[in-house]
Amino acid sequence: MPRLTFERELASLRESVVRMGTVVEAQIEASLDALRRRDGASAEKVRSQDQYLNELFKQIREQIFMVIATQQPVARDLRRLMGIQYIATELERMGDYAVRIARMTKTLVGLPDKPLRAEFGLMGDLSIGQVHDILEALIDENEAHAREVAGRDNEIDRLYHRVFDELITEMGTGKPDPDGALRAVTLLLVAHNLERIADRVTNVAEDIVFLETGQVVELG
Amino acid sequence: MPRLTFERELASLRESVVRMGTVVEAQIEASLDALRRRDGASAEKVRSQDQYLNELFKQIREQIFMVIATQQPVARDLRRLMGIQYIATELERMGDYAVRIARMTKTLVGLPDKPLRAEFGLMGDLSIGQVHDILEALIDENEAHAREVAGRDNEIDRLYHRVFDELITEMGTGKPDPDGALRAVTLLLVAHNLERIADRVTNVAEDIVFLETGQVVELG
Amino acid sequence: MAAAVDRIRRPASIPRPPDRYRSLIAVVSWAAPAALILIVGVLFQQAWPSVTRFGLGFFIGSEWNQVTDHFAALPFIFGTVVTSAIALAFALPVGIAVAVLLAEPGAQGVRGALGTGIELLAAIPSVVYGIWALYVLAPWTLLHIEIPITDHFGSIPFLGGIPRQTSLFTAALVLAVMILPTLSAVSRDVIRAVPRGLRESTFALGATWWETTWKVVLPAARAGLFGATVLALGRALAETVAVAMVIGNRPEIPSSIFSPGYTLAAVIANEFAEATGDVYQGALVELGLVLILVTLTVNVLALLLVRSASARPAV
Amino acid sequence: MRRNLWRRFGSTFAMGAVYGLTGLALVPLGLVLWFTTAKGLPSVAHMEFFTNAQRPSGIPGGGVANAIVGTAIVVSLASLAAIPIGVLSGIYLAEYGAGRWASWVRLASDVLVGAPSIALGLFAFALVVVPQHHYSAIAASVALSVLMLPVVIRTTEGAVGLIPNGLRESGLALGLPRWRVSLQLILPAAAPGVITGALLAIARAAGETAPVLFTALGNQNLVFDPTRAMSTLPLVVFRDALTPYKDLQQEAWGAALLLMVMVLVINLGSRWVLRRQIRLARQL
Amino acid sequence: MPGAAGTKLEVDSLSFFYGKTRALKDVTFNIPERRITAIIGPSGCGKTTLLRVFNRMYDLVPGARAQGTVLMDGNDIVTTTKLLDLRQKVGMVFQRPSPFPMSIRDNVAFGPRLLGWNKTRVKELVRSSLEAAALWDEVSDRLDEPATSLSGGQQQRLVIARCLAVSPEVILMDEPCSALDPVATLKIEDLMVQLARDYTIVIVTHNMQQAARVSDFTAFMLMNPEGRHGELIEFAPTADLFNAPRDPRTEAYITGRFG
Amino acid sequence: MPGAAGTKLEVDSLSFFYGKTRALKDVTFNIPERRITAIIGPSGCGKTTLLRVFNRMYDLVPGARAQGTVLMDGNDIVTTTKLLDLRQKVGMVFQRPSPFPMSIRDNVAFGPRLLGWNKTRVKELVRSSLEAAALWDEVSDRLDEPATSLSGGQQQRLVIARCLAVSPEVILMDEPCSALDPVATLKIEDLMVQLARDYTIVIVTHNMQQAARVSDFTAFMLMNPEGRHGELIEFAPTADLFNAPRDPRTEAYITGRFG
Ligand SMILES: Nc1ncnc2c1ncn2[C@@H]1O[C@H](COP(=O)(O)OP(=O)(O)OP(=O)(O)O)[C@@H](O)[C@H]1O
Ligand SMILES: Nc1ncnc2c1ncn2[C@@H]1O[C@H](COP(=O)(O)OP(=O)(O)OP(=O)(O)O)[C@@H](O)[C@H]1O
Ligand SMILES: [Mg+2]
Ligand SMILES: [Mg+2]
Ligand SMILES: O=P([O-])([O-])[O-]
Repeated sequence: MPRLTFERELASLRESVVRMGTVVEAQIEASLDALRRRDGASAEKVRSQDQYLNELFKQIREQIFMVIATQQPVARDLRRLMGIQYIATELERMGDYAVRIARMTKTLVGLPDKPLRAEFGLMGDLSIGQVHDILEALIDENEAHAREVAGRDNEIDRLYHRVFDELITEMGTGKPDPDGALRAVTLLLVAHNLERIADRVTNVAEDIVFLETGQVVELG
Repeated sequence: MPRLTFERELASLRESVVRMGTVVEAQIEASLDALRRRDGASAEKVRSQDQYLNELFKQIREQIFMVIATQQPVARDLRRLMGIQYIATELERMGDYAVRIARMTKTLVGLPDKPLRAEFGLMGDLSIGQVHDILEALIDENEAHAREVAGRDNEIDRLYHRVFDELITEMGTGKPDPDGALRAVTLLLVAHNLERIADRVTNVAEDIVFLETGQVVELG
Repeated sequence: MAAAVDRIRRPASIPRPPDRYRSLIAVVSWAAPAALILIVGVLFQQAWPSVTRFGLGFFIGSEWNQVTDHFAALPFIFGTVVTSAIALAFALPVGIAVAVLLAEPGAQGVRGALGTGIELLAAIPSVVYGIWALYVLAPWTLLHIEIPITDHFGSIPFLGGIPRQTSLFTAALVLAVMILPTLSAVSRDVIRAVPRGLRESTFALGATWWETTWKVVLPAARAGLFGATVLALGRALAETVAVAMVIGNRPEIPSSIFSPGYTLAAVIANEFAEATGDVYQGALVELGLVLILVTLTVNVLALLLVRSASARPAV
Repeated sequence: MRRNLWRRFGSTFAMGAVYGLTGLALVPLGLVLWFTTAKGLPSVAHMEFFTNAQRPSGIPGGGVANAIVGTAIVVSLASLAAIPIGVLSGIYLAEYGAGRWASWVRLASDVLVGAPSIALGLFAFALVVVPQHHYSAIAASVALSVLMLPVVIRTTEGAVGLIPNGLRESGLALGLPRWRVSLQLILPAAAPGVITGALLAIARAAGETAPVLFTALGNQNLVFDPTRAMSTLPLVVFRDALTPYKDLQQEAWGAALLLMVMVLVINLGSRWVLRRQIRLARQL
Repeated sequence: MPGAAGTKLEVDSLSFFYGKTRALKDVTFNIPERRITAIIGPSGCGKTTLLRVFNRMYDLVPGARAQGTVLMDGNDIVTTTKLLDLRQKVGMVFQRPSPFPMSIRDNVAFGPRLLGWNKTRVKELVRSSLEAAALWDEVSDRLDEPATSLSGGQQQRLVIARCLAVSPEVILMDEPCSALDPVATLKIEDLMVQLARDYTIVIVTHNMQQAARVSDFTAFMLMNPEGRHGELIEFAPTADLFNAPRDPRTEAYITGRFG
Repeated sequence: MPGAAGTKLEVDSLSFFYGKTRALKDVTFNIPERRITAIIGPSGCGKTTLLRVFNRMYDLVPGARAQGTVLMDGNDIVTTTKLLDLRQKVGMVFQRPSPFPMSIRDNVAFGPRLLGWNKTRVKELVRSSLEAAALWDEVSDRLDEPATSLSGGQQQRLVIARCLAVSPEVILMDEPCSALDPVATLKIEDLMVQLARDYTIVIVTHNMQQAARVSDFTAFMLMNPEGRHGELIEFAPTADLFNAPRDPRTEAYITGRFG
């Protein structure tokens, strides 16, 4: 059983980063759910939950720092550590998107109700699915799976552009209606953030490839 | 002259990260300039320049990785390395914002010309100034200066909210005009990205504090 | 391909420039073995008349008669062996005790002086021991040891008879003193060679000083201590003048250790200069030959023991 | 706890016994030093003791000048042969001492150290005295040089061996030839140890009786010619001590004191030199 | 992991003298129970000296003397006269593995036998100690072979087993890995981490990174350039000491920027 | 920094035997000029043996013999009979500093003097070598003190200066820091980095991290468990070897996961 301490620390770090991933997934889900249900309280909860995510991120950073300082890892060991740090950075950023979606939701709650476009549901499901699957790839250390997940980026991109065009058109042709404009812009930002989440997933996939093989790839 | 190799590597890393900072600053400036001058080619140049920034970022990451693997730094040395990595991550993100502003600019170039709001100039100057000053704080290893720069965040926030409200109002009250809507949304996104740049500066300031003192602070 | 063929053809031994310096000093170093062989050879040659004349009977008979030219070695062998054995019996416990003390780490101050003193014992020429033993030790021994013992334990074999100043016992005592430095110095080195960690870790387990010494240190040094003993025995067998001065010089097998006797070396020292005739001289040289062969054997044995003790893997 | 008490008591007791035995070992040293000094001083107090040759019993004014000179000549001659050969052999053992031949040399010199000195006398007698038909200082020197040889060899080997191998390899790694490294680098570094060895060998040779008994034989007169019979200090002690004459016995005590003092001075001196060598070697 | 733990050894104003030269001055800190405490510092700063106070090994050095107090469970180590008890409670492992010249079994049984424990108990102890030292699997079928037939790393673990056999509470280790190769070193380090569940471990090491790897707390010592005596510069949880040391001298030492 | 560099030593199918036992088998790699090449590997894998082929130091071991070629500037080291020239060109620094028992000045001047160089040149050399070895500032005012009065690290630098004085092209170092404390070690490491501007340096080290710190290229060796001979497992730029080694055995070794 070589390097007990290092393995212990690494295991705890992996656990933390997976926890981070799970929380991020839950946050995205919760924010979209709040959006669908127009539930300001839930949205607020997403915002406060983000603190926990930030905490976790800082902890991971610090723990990695400590492990490097005390365990002098090299090669694969170091890759695994740094890979975890890269991934944690991306997850933290994804968490920010969830918060922003939640913030948009709160803006929308203050506006008159209108049915949500179908694309949002689709985009939400797609991005949550991507986050979920990339976490699995991370847990299984499955490089091929990670590459596959990153490849699903296009579909979300397509949906985003459709939503964007439609919303702009809607705004441009509609009657003067400040609420409508705000609503459209807000929804546009929600879509924008969902698309960004997918971008981050691609980065995580790149990090997983690095962590497992040491290769620096471009999956974007 | 202790640890020649380490000092040499560290110096080269600092140089790289400062170069990154300078490029980011130039990118933001160039993108805003393109926006002001409605210059699609310049905007395109910002996009292509970003590749260089990404390269630089990857190089820094790799070099840090190598230095950790071969020099087993601890304490201050390790903080300086990791601090540089954290900062490089933020700079890379700032670079992304510049690219997005450039992309918006290209959208705007395709739309009828209209005078730009004064706030954009102000926000641009402010954020470029912040980026510039935080780089100086980094070069001088001046923690106090970094804290001061982070404090300037509010002004930009204020401007952003003003721009946001005004644009929404304009859209809501205007006549049906798809171009106008697209233009307003695009400008809104530009403002959004400028505000985000300032957020990143705050993070860099936090990283500088960490790098110099080892304290993890919250300047947001 | 060409390189591979080339490599196979290359001679197995690599050319090295000649080392003339080495050859020169190698030749010089033959001196010691040559001397040894020469000694044995020359003695053999000198002893030849006696060897051919008496054959193996030389070692069984006990007659030593210049008049009849009849010579046999048993009394001398007896005297040599008995004095050496008694000397060893006296010296052994003292020698080991000294060695244990000297080997204690941090042998500064008093212990350092003790060590120097013991080593000086070895430096004093044997003839000085001889004169001291003859005029100081022998009279005292007679009065305070030999007479009381014969008075009380006279009935025990080898302890009876009429005690004399010059006797096997006195010779053995001098020998004991003379071999003590060898014994303690070699033993000390052997004990010192016991790794410090062994001692310290025994203490660290909560063992007392004696437990450490007796159960770990001395057993660890066992082979070397045995070697030291044998080496000391070799010295005792070979000692000449000090013994010649106090043993009484009587060529017979005595019935008591308090009676005079003779040793191989002593008889040569005393009689060789006056020995006339090939056979008489030859017999004396043959005694020398016996002596040298015995001491050589003992020494080689001892060396092997001491050497293997110090060459043992560091424990 | 009671058990520990017993263990401690036993240990203290054993320690006491060990000290006691060691004290006992020093008794003979004290006695020899004391008696030799006490009995020898009266002789040494006269200047003639050092300037005159021996005289027969009953004639006053006898000294041991002849024996002092004889000892000096015999030992010098022996050193002349034994020290160079011994030093070179010692260097050989230390520097090339891995092979089988070297181990024979080593064994031979170890065995020679233990060879009975009387046998060396016999050897020199047969080798020198018999062909020449007369006793001589040279014959004694031959015996003594054989006696000194192993001492010089082994101390030289020890001293050179103390010099860390790194020194030798460093010299060679500079591109210096082997003989230069050996004679100009290693030997100077080992000099104190080598000198110690030579001194000890001299002291030992000077104190030996048996090898000179029927080689130098003894001579009452002061002679300087090494081809003639000579006396040495140990011979004086041996011969005079066994005479029944008080004045000769007194002379023997005096010679014994002289011999002892000389040997002890050399020994203590060489110990000092050796200590320096060890300290030096440790720094290397 | 560092954290709340009782104090096993309370070192208070400890000074140490070799004859007239002072080796330690005013060392004060607390060694926590069931944790690994590492003592690091440049050569000659008194690490070994400090360690040897804890089991009074310095008694073997003539003229050595300690001043101040070191309390173990409330009893002063510096002044106690119950050395045998103390050394039984405070085991020690040295730089070079030092198996006794006897069989593997006898090595481990040596201590318990001296203490007069009965045979069945000794037999059990041999097994349990070897198991605790992570050596049982490797030697169980050759307990009667001489201990010297083991490899360096195994010997060091044997020595640890031997020391466990007399049920110590504290184990002192003076550069226990410096004579071992990296593989054996890692095994010993892992063993230390395991042993720290039941024992208080104090380890002196030249190798900072080893201290960083295994210890929960680290004491950094330095030779005072004026007084020429060793001092304690900083004592802190290992992670803190290696991430952000409080004293600039500690920082200089651990980043290799001395002199 | 690694990068384009000429080859100084071309090792081709080198095998090595101590009598009948094989210590190295088929070692093939090129040592670049004016770079630091480190040889790492577990104890007994033949690092020292390999190093000693380069200046034929193995000639001192009876029965030792090499097979294959080692070309230095086109000349085969293995078969040359010009040993003195070779050793002058290929300097060596050993594990324990070995100052000659003479003054600091004489230590450095020893080689040049015996090689018969003239006085003024020797005098200049003493200074320039000591400067190159980063020792001049520390000893310039006490050149006539005995070399043994220097500290361990200074002694090691003196030895390096001594070796520079005979103008070598290659400097071999066999665990040059293993007898030194961390501070002295760092100084020597820095010195190596500086020397690599002018000299080809080959260093054997037990300490992987040292190899990682100072070297440009690293050779990893291992004992073949069947043949019981040393083999070269991987030779690569140091950064590559420590970031992403190609051979799993290298990875296992550098991450300490052996056995
Ligand atoms: N037996 C002794 N007699 C006199 N002084 C000693 C003795 N042992 C150690 N010293 C001195 O005490 C000081 C501290 O020594 P100590 O062995 O404790 O240092 P250390 O930190 O363990 O060094 P290292 O890392 O080299 O083992 C040193 O200056 C040393 O010279
Ligand atoms: N003089 C010798 N005679 C016989 N075998 C030897 C000799 N020197 C070394 N060997 C053997 O050759 C092999 C390689 O030894 P070498 O000293 O080169 O290893 P190393 O890698 O330098 O080890 P270390 O890290 O312990 O110094 C080992 O198995 C060793 O036992
Ligand atoms: Mg120590
Ligand atoms: Mg080696
Ligand atoms: O040492 P001896 O002269 O008695 O042989």
